[in-house]
Amino acid sequence: MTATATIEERADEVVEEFELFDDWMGRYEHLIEQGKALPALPDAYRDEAYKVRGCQSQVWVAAEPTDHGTIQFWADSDAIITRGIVALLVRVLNDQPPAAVAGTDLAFLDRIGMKEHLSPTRKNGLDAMVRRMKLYAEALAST
Amino acid sequence: MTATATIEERADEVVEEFELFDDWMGRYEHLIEQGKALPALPDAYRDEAYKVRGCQSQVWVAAEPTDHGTIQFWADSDAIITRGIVALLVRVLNDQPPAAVAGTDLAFLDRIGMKEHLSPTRKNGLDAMVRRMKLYAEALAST
Amino acid sequence: MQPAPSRLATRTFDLDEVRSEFPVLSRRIHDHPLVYLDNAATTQKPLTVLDRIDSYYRTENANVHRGVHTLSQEATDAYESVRPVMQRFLGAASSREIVFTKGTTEAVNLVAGSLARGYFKKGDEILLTGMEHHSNIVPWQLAAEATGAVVKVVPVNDRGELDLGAYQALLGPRTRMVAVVHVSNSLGTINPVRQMIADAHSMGVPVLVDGAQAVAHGPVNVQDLDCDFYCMSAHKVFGPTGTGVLYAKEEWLERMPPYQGGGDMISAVTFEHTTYHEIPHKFEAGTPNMAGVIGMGAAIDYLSAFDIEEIQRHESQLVTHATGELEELGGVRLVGTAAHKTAVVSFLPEGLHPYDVATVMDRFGVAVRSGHHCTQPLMDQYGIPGTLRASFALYNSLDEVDRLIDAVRKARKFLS
Amino acid sequence: MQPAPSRLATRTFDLDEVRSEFPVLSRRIHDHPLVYLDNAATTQKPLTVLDRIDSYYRTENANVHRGVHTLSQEATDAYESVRPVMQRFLGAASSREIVFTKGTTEAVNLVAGSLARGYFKKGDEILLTGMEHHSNIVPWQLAAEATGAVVKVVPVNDRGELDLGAYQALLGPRTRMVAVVHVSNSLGTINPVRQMIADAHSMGVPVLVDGAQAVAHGPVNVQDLDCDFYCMSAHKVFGPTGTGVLYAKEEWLERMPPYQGGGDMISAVTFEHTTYHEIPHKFEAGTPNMAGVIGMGAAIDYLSAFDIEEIQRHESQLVTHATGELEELGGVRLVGTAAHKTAVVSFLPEGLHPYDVATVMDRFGVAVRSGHHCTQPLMDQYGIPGTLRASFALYNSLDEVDRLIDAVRKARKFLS
Ligand SMILES: Cc1ncc(COP(=O)(O)O)c(C=O)c1O
Ligand SMILES: Cc1ncc(COP(=O)(O)O)c(C=O)c1O
Repeated sequence: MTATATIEERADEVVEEFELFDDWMGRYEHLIEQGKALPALPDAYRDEAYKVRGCQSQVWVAAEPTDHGTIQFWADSDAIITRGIVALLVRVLNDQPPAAVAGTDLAFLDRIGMKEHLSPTRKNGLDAMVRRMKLYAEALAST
Repeated sequence: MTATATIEERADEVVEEFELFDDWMGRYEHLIEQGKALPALPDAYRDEAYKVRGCQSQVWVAAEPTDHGTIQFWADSDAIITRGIVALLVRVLNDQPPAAVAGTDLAFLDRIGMKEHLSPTRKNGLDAMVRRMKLYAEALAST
Repeated sequence: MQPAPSRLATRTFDLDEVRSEFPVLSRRIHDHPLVYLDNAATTQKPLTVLDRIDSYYRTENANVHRGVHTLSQEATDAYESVRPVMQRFLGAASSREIVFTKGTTEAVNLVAGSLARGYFKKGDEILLTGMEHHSNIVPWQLAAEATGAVVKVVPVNDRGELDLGAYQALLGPRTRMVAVVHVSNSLGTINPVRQMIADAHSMGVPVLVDGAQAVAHGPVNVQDLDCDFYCMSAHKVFGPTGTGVLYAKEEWLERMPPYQGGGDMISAVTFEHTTYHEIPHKFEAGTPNMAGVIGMGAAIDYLSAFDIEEIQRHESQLVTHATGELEELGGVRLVGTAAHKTAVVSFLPEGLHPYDVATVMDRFGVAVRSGHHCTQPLMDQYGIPGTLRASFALYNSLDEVDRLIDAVRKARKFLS
Repeated sequence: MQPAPSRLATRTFDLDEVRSEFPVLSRRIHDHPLVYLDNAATTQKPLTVLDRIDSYYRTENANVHRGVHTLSQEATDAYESVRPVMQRFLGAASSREIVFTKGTTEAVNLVAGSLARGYFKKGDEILLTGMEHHSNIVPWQLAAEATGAVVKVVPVNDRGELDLGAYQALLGPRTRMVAVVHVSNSLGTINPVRQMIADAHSMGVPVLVDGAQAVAHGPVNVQDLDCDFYCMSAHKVFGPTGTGVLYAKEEWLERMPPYQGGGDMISAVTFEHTTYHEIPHKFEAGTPNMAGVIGMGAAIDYLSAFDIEEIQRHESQLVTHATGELEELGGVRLVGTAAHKTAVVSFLPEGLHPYDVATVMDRFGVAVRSGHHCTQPLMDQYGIPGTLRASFALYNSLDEVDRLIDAVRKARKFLS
């Protein structure tokens, strides 16, 4: 993962990785691995204010502007599949310009067969997390 | 119509009359004729207190105890088919002992193909009228 | 700016073909083919709707919104996919503005009930019209009773049109809500709701439009109308029973307190404090009518395949023919002769009672509605016990109108 | 006096035959045959129900209660004939005590909403239990908010049983209502509602029983229980979505003000004064879910054909087998181990999250529910994010329980 790659480039990278697996087991294992590699959420963010409550699993998400004009995301989840998706989102959206984050469509999750986890009706907090990420980005983009 | 006949006898008489007709037109014509022959509702009873309000048609019904221990019914309706049924009911139930009125099932209307008019869901006031007739009868039977 | 068209015509209107798609139309009643002219009460359902309901239950049925398993996801997707369908059909700005309800009645109750929790104050005025359906009267009476608000009524003239001057005069500083029927179910009058909404808005007053009778007969665009609330029932637009839509502007839904409480409408519950889900789910408590909503989607797809103007032309032919023939008969009072009207013909042969006439017409297989059509105040005003109402839908034919007229003629002969 | 039995067994229970009557059971999910164990969320529908709905729309559909024409009469008869069916099914004294609603949630809201209009006063206490479904919590919170009443909660012990001593202690002079779930949806606990009702009545307090999870799994007799209100959903007892029943004692229905206003629930409307229809119609505003109610009747007929005790024996085999196998697996926490319980097994493999487990189990075709099951307060008490819940219905088999256990084993292996 190259820090300078665009969202699309990173998303393509993710898709290529997942294409190596030809069954759901491999894909989910890889997803869970991604979750394990997710940088730990700073303790200050493990707080109600950063929590998105879902029926099914909880998600925490926080954002910081970097000094080179991009956004640094922090996130976590209590369910490991959800954390895997969280990790993919962070991997793809981290350190990107706010406008790019605000405008992205995250279609790559569809291409790796994980789109359904993003559905609001899954109530795993992921869709609300994405909305928060975009809100942070919009706020930063407009300043 | 013999004053001393029982409810069942009078009902059978009605059924026999209607059996003379082999189409609905004849039966309905005869029904409407019955309505025309219904004794006029005394003016004192053409009043809100004696009215049963239906979506479809209105019915008035009143009762008086006779000096020989039976009930005299008065009734009317603004729709002529409803009035026909009203007339049949009065004809069968008039001048009968309260207990007999309270306990009758009016199945004869089924035998002449007019049962559906008595359905509460017809909202023509007839079902409520029958309930009132029985209430009057029960009140008199228990005294 | 003209909003994008909400319907896409892909089918040419062919009456015989359309009729063949509605199984009930081949029924016989008292040895006559059924002539179903009670469409304002409820419409019949095309095969596509029946098939959709059936296939939902056969292959997809599961509870929505909560499950991780495939069946629940599929059911949720099928259910939620109807929201954008209804959004497009009504021309709403967002699918978040589409609340699924039991029907029009519940939609009005939802708004009136929710606004009774804090919005209406003692002395506030709720403005209705003299041609409202009971479903757009009683909920407001209940809300008024609960809050001390009062109900005011815009008068209707003898042709069955609203008195717009009186309306404007009644709109005052105490007016807090206008509720008006888009198309009258007993008269067919199309009310000038666009103008009425503009008038109300100029006084800062929100408007609820009862669209129960409108949606099957002409294009509706809530953004264009600029109404705050719009209510409809699926069963009156070729869809299943037990479902409908409340459209409400997002700002209203955000602002209104929930109406019913239960599963699916909350985000977190403790015994001390409950936080509600986002709109529109905040207003959808409990397991929804999944099959109903999905069937409603199929009904809207069915209708939207036609050019609505073609349907309007067809229905207006039916109305014109029926009206002309009834006038021809003589001795028939037409009730509701507004300049703008839709697929309803309400009438009463002089000296006869609607109950008697409808009973005899049924013997000839002709199904019309008789009675006050849940608009009792209007019948009281006209001094009649009710009317006979023939109400048309896209599948009715000119032949059926002839059968209607014939049945009226025969009933009158029989009853006189 | 023992009330007459509400069900008549005419069919021997044959699992294969029963399974063949539920089309959805032959679905495949991710290349495995579906194992549907989410019956507490919603049940599947037998062919007789699907056929009844279909034939209603194909041959009888019309609006009920208002029409004189044959179709409307037939629809009304079909619709109203379900009232005595539900009366017998629930053991009510009269069909006037059967109100058709959207489902359990609406039934509870109807009671809470109506009683908020005059019955509850500031400081009154509404007694719930710690294992209520959100649908039996939030409506009471809304009523409390509107009236100044307060909600009190009967505690639940670690096995998932109510603390009856605490219940009796909580019943006090300010208690105005007890609302309790008959069978818990997240734990399967069968609550001692008969005793609780007797206790409440001895203090003059009415009781509402949420029977959503009870009716598919055992005989219910409201007269025998002597409850004041009983609520159920058709979709949880093999019937269609969007309909259910509120049973209420006649005296309560007479006394309660209407909940929603509209067509069909009024007897006379003027703008000054509206008089309501007789019970139960006073509580059924608007066009009802005709197809839904008629389908519910078919569902109850379907279920009533069996000896309910045979079904109970079958389901209890499933529960015993599942529980035993889960204990055998080791490292699985069973949530809800009440002495009296019905067809629900709630569990959580230690160290795993229910969302993850359910997601992987779905890959093996096994549909269980994960999450807090709309009983968040209970999960908070147990300090868990939720559980996995396998809930059974009469069509589930011991083989399917084996597939459940196998999927749990595989999911655990995969996730650890
Ligand atoms: C115990 C219990 N009560 C109430 C409900 C609410 O039922 P419905 O969603 O059908 O209104 C449910 C089911 O969701 C339940 O399990
Ligand atoms: C104008 C109008 N408003 C409201 C309603 C109520 O609709 P529903 O009974 O489907 O709730 C109807 C139909 O009955 C209607 O015609």
